[in-house]
Amino acid sequence: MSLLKVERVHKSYNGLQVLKNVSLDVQAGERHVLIGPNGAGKTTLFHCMTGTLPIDEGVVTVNGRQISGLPPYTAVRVGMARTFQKNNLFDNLTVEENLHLAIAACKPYRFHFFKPFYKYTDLLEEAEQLLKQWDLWERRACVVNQLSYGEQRLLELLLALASKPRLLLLDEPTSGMSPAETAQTTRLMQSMPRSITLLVIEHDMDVVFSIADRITVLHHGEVFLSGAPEEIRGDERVKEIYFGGGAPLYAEA
Amino acid sequence: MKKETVALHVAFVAATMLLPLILTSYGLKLTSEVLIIAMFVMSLGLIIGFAGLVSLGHAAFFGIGAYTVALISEHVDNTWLLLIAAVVTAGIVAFLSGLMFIRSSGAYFLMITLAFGQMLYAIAYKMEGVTGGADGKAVSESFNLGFGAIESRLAFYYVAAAAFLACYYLLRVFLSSPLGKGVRGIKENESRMTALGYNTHLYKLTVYSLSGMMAGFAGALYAYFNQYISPDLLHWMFSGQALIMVIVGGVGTLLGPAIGAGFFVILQNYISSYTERWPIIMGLLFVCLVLYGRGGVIHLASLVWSHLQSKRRTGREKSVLPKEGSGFESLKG
Amino acid sequence: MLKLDRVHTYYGNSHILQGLSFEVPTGTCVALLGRNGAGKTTTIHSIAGLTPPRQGTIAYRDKSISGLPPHHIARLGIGLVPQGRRIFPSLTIRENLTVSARDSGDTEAGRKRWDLEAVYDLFPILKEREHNRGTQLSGGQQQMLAIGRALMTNPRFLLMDEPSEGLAPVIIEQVGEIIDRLKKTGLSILLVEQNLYLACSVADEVLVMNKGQVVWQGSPQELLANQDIQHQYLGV
Amino acid sequence: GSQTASGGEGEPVKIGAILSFSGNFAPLSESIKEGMELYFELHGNQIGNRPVTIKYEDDEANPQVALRKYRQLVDSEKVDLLVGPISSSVVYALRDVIEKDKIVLIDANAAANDISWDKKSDYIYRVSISNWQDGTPGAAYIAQHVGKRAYVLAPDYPAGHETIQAFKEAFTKAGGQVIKEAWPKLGTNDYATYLTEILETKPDLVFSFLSGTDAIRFVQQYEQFGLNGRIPLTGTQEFLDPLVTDPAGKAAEGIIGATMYTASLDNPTNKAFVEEFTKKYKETPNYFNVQGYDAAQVIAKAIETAGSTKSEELIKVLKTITFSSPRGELAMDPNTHNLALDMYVAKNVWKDGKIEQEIMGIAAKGLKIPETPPAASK
Amino acid sequence: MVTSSLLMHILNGLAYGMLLFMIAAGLSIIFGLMNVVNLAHGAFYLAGVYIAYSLVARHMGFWPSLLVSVAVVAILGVLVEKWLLERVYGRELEQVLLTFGLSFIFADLVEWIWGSSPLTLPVPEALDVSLNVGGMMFPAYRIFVILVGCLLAVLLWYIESKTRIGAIIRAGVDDREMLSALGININVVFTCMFAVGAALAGLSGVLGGPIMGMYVGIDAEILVSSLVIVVVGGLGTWKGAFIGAIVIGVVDTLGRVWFPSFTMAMVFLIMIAVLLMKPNGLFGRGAAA
Ligand SMILES: Nc1ncnc2c1ncn2[C@@H]1O[C@H](COP(=O)(O)OP(=O)(O)OP(=O)(O)O)[C@@H](O)[C@H]1O
Ligand SMILES: Nc1ncnc2c1ncn2[C@@H]1O[C@H](COP(=O)(O)OP(=O)(O)OP(=O)(O)O)[C@@H](O)[C@H]1O
Ligand SMILES: [Mg+2]
Ligand SMILES: [Mg+2]
Repeated sequence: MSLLKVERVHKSYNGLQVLKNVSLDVQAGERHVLIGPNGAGKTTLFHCMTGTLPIDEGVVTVNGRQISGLPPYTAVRVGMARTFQKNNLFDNLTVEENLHLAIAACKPYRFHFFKPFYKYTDLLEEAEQLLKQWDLWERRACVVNQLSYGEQRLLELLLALASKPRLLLLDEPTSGMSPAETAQTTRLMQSMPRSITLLVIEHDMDVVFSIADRITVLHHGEVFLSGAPEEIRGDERVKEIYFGGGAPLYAEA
Repeated sequence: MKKETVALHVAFVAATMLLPLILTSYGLKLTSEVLIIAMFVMSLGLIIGFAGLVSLGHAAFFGIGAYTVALISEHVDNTWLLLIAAVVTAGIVAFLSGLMFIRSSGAYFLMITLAFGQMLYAIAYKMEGVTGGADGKAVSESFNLGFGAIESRLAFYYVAAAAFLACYYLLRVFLSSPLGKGVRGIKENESRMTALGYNTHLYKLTVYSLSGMMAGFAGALYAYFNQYISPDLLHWMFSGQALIMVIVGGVGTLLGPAIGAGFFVILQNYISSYTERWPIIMGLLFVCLVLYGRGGVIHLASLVWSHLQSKRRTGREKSVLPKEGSGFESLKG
Repeated sequence: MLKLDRVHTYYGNSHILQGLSFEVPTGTCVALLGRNGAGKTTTIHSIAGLTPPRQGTIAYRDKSISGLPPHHIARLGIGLVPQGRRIFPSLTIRENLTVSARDSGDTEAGRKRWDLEAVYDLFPILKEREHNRGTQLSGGQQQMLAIGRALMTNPRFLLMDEPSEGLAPVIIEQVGEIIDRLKKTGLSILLVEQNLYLACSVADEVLVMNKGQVVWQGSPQELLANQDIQHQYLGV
Repeated sequence: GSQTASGGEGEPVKIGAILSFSGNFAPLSESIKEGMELYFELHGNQIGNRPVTIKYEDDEANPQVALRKYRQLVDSEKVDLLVGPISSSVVYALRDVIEKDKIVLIDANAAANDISWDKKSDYIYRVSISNWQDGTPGAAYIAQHVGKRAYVLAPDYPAGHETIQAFKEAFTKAGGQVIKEAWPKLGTNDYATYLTEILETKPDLVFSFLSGTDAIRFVQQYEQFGLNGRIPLTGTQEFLDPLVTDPAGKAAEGIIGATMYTASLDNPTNKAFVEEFTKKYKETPNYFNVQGYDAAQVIAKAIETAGSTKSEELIKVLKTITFSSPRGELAMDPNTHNLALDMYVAKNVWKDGKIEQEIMGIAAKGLKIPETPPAASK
Repeated sequence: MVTSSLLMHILNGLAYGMLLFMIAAGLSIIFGLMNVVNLAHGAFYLAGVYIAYSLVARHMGFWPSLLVSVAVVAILGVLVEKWLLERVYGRELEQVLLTFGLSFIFADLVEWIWGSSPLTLPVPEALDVSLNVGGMMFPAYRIFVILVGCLLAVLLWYIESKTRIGAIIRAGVDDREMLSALGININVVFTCMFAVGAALAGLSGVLGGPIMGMYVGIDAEILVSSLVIVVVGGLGTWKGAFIGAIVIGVVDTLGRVWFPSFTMAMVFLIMIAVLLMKPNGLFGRGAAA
């Protein structure tokens, strides 16, 4: 059953056509990776799926519910969560406060205004668990703008995980992470239960090939190719536009 | 809550309640006025410091509260009803204007709220038949919550003090609640809040309306207190003063704006009766506050505090500035 | 070309660089590796004058530059490709490139002069979109812009903080080639990278940092051969 | 005041002055202060045998601030009586508390009519002019000597409306006709629209009530647009006062109107006043100076006559007080608590590089504000 | 209405708009471009006109007085920027308090030195004539102000599009640190531009004085109308301030004729209407994504 369905989406930025007739099907439980040259429109597609940007034409449905045209926070209501390519954090809050906000977003009590935050113990516990799991527990009281870039990237990922989504959209989660953190993140993605569906944009081929069930290549705003990892790896045209033919910089996993 | 915190709160409330013991009759009156204005400034501090909505038209809601009492008291004399009417009217106007304006931000929000306030000012000024026009209107209704009319200064002081404390603790609870935290998150990074699944518009609208209601409440009390209202209560100059009080007290704190109100009103009152050159002195004070106190009395206090602390701890290097908003607020939860 | 001698840098009270010393010889590329939070960016910022070190000296062409204001340091010929791109959002792409453009003071033979045309040649997409705002580019395109912007100052020494971040593999290759080419024109480069393979393919020497100190130093081949170091400090 | 059991020999008389020292009204306030100080200085800073202290407070022309300052003066400083505000809204704001506290206020400027009518108080006495008295007296002369079809212009605020209303009534009665009214907002800085309109409507004359900077700008722009000399400009006494004519300069030449005071008035009190004033302040007195001077004079005289500073004693005296002002011999009208004023027709003339007022006749003698609002004006 | 008089009203509106533009030009640099909330704009205006007044009163002649006074205000601008503002870049609310305090100090100093009575700066003699425009008289001085307004527009356009200064300042507002790491002495650039903005305020004081008059209190009026214009036009573009001023000048002027009972709120009505339709002003750049 397809969880996320993108049908014939068009998007242009005042005149510049960025997405042309993009259709995409992501099955529940699938690990789907989106690759493509810089500027192919991957991030834009994410924006369109989550409602961050309105789409010109086309339909996006999650689990049969249309979410295109609705405000972006509704995407979270249907179980979608995303990260940003460019860090988009609460720079002046601490790591912990960042997480609290993210976790509370999906709690029924997010509108309550009569009980102090710290009395919602479930929330505090969830945050603690996540922080410990990701080695950020010691940094919990650190204000975000004092974190190193890589640490911020990690937090970016945690904010998306915090809402316990069914469908997780990750925009270059490992960029800016050191190999160690990259490996950790990769392991996390591999070990996630299949109840969580992943759609990932990634330029690190090690990561791509170690998680992907299916890969879609976007080029000039169009779906260039979509298929199993082996198919993509072997494709000459993809090599030309994306992988590059020269020296094999990448050790293949 | 920690023990010391509880003690602090008890001391705070007790101090407010015992203040009349050391005040002269005039001091009592002035302090009551300061408390009412502090409530208003606190409501502005709420949207500025916690939601990032810098308004230059907040006096509109204060004025609406005051005018509601003044106008309706000609027909109704139940104080409860009048207060509720004032709060509700201010809240409704805040909600509706918020619906229109909240998508603007920064300087644009500042100016559109200024314009809105000025429109209301113009209305109050021009509709002489209803509002008394530029000459204002006397309010003859006395304050009566059902335990007899409150006429004495002392009694009214307690009304103002109780109202102030109630507002303060209400906001404290609000700010530490999930809703309040959400509002602060929006100030920090609205786009991320949206992506996390918050309906940021609704949050902003809620806090804006709440703030308008509180301003309206303060305005209603002010009408009782002063027994006279005039369009000046709606004018942007008053909004501007309130804005300055918020900054003077300390943006991003709850008590800061209230302290700013007291600081501003009392200081200006006394300096201006000693010298005609009071604007220079006030101006210099503001400049110094920015240069040495990060713009707020409360921030200044926290700087001094952390300085003292770090002196005690030897071997420590220069102290880091406290981050905005988490400054000295010993009453913080 | 550049020499750091027992450099200590702090953020407020936190001691980040703890006596860092290394050297970048003229015309070479030195790669700086390390885990997140190791202090790589802080090193770069200390050299560029953004977080001046509290102790130790940084010498550039045998003159101390520690304590100079950033713009002064930059004018000595040190260019910066910052981490996270830091494109100026309210400038167009063209303005982003030209805002700080200048000729290097000297005209050594063989040094390529970078101007708009040269940068546009390198990254044609920038020319296509030159009147768009900087932030209207995709992430990878912004990285290209950041590299172009640094080149436009015609530096003799280039600080690159994770230049390959967010770039597609083909472009990373291209960046590798660019670095090679820059080296050939006599430029020296301090390269911070997470991409071990890119770093090893272009660097003449590799430094591994941990907790504000250099913990390992050697040639790329040595590093690739040394699984221990890779594992211990890079987590590979 | 009523609260202090005052009256003791040698104990100072404390006067509280609520004026607007910051903002547009500052020059008026300074002028009133100058006048008061001159009077007390000339009288040994004493009333009877008691020294006088005056406490000045700045109300910023804001009624809310004024109330705060009022409380400070009355509760904390315990002043014996008050000298009153510049702005009408302030006098309205103070009126009820004054009634309650039973403290005397000598109104030295605020001109609102209603303070003599519905809002009349036993404790408030005006030594300046009311809007009605300002608008009325010139009308007859203008209708007879200047022209019948008038374009009137005044700022859109209560004083403007009250003054123009009074003028209109008197003017129509004298056979004139107002062909157009213009109500620019208070503080308009560009009158071009109205000047163009005047050129278009071609009235016989323009009658205007404007004060302070509005008046200066209007007069100057009137000249810049070439109207001066083409269409006669007339107005209230504001146009005939050095506060406006000095800065406006030659542009003010030729303006005609009725005024209660000019420095050239020929009476002994004025001669002495002008001499002393010029000696002390090195400039020609304006009518605000006279208001201040007279406020001081009325206070002194009332306290001396009553032999006390008790409000109840004072008001008995104040109701019918008479005194010789630089404006002539004046008497309080007990029915309105407002003076009966002699009004003069005057014209701005250019003399020795300066505008001076030339008196051309008497517009009204002993002009009192009516006891109740004239039928049309409410 | 007769067409000729409609034309006349529009001319009045244009002239008024250009006067407003002249007054707001300095703020459009300091606030619009440099993002400094400068509530002392009116104070610089005040300083300009009062200094010029004193010089003219000492028979210095209008034009030399103008130059001297503008220079003095520029120096004042440098001092304010170097000593005070430099420490609060990027912190708007502290700027508000700082410049508010400054405006208090300046205004009160002016009152202290020159007294509170309104004064006037005479129209320079050569321009003190009325021209006949279609049968109506129009002051030559206003035509001069229109020309100055146009010149200023050209100057701003030049700064914006022909020099790197505009770009440098915008970049400096975005990310000071980064810009200085690219070799630009951002402090000097900001100081200079602030001085230029202050000088323009002073200039508008001297040139606006003969029309607007001079008194303590006009600083607040100047400040508000300048803010309105810069915001209605949209922050950060000279075009915005220019068109914004003309729109406000013309609509306000015509409004006095057609809707006389709305004169009090006219400007604010325009502002609300514009900002509801275009939340970033007429020509404002959208919030940086
Ligand atoms: N706000 C914008 N306005 C105009 N054009 C834009 C905007 N954002 C992106 N673009 C353009 O749209 C195209 C697609 O951008 P997008 O960010 O989706 O690319 P991407 O596939 O995510 O690339 P990358 O791998 O470099 O992140 C690019 O050519 C980019 O320049
Ligand atoms: N502004 C700051 N204030 C306080 N501490 C900071 C600040 N910036 C960075 N740090 C701390 O300094 C340490 C080193 O950071 P730095 O940015 O140099 O790391 P890095 O090696 O570049 O890491 P990354 O690979 O993640 O970019 C980190 O622990 C970080 O938390
Ligand atoms: Mg992208
Ligand atoms: Mg880094």
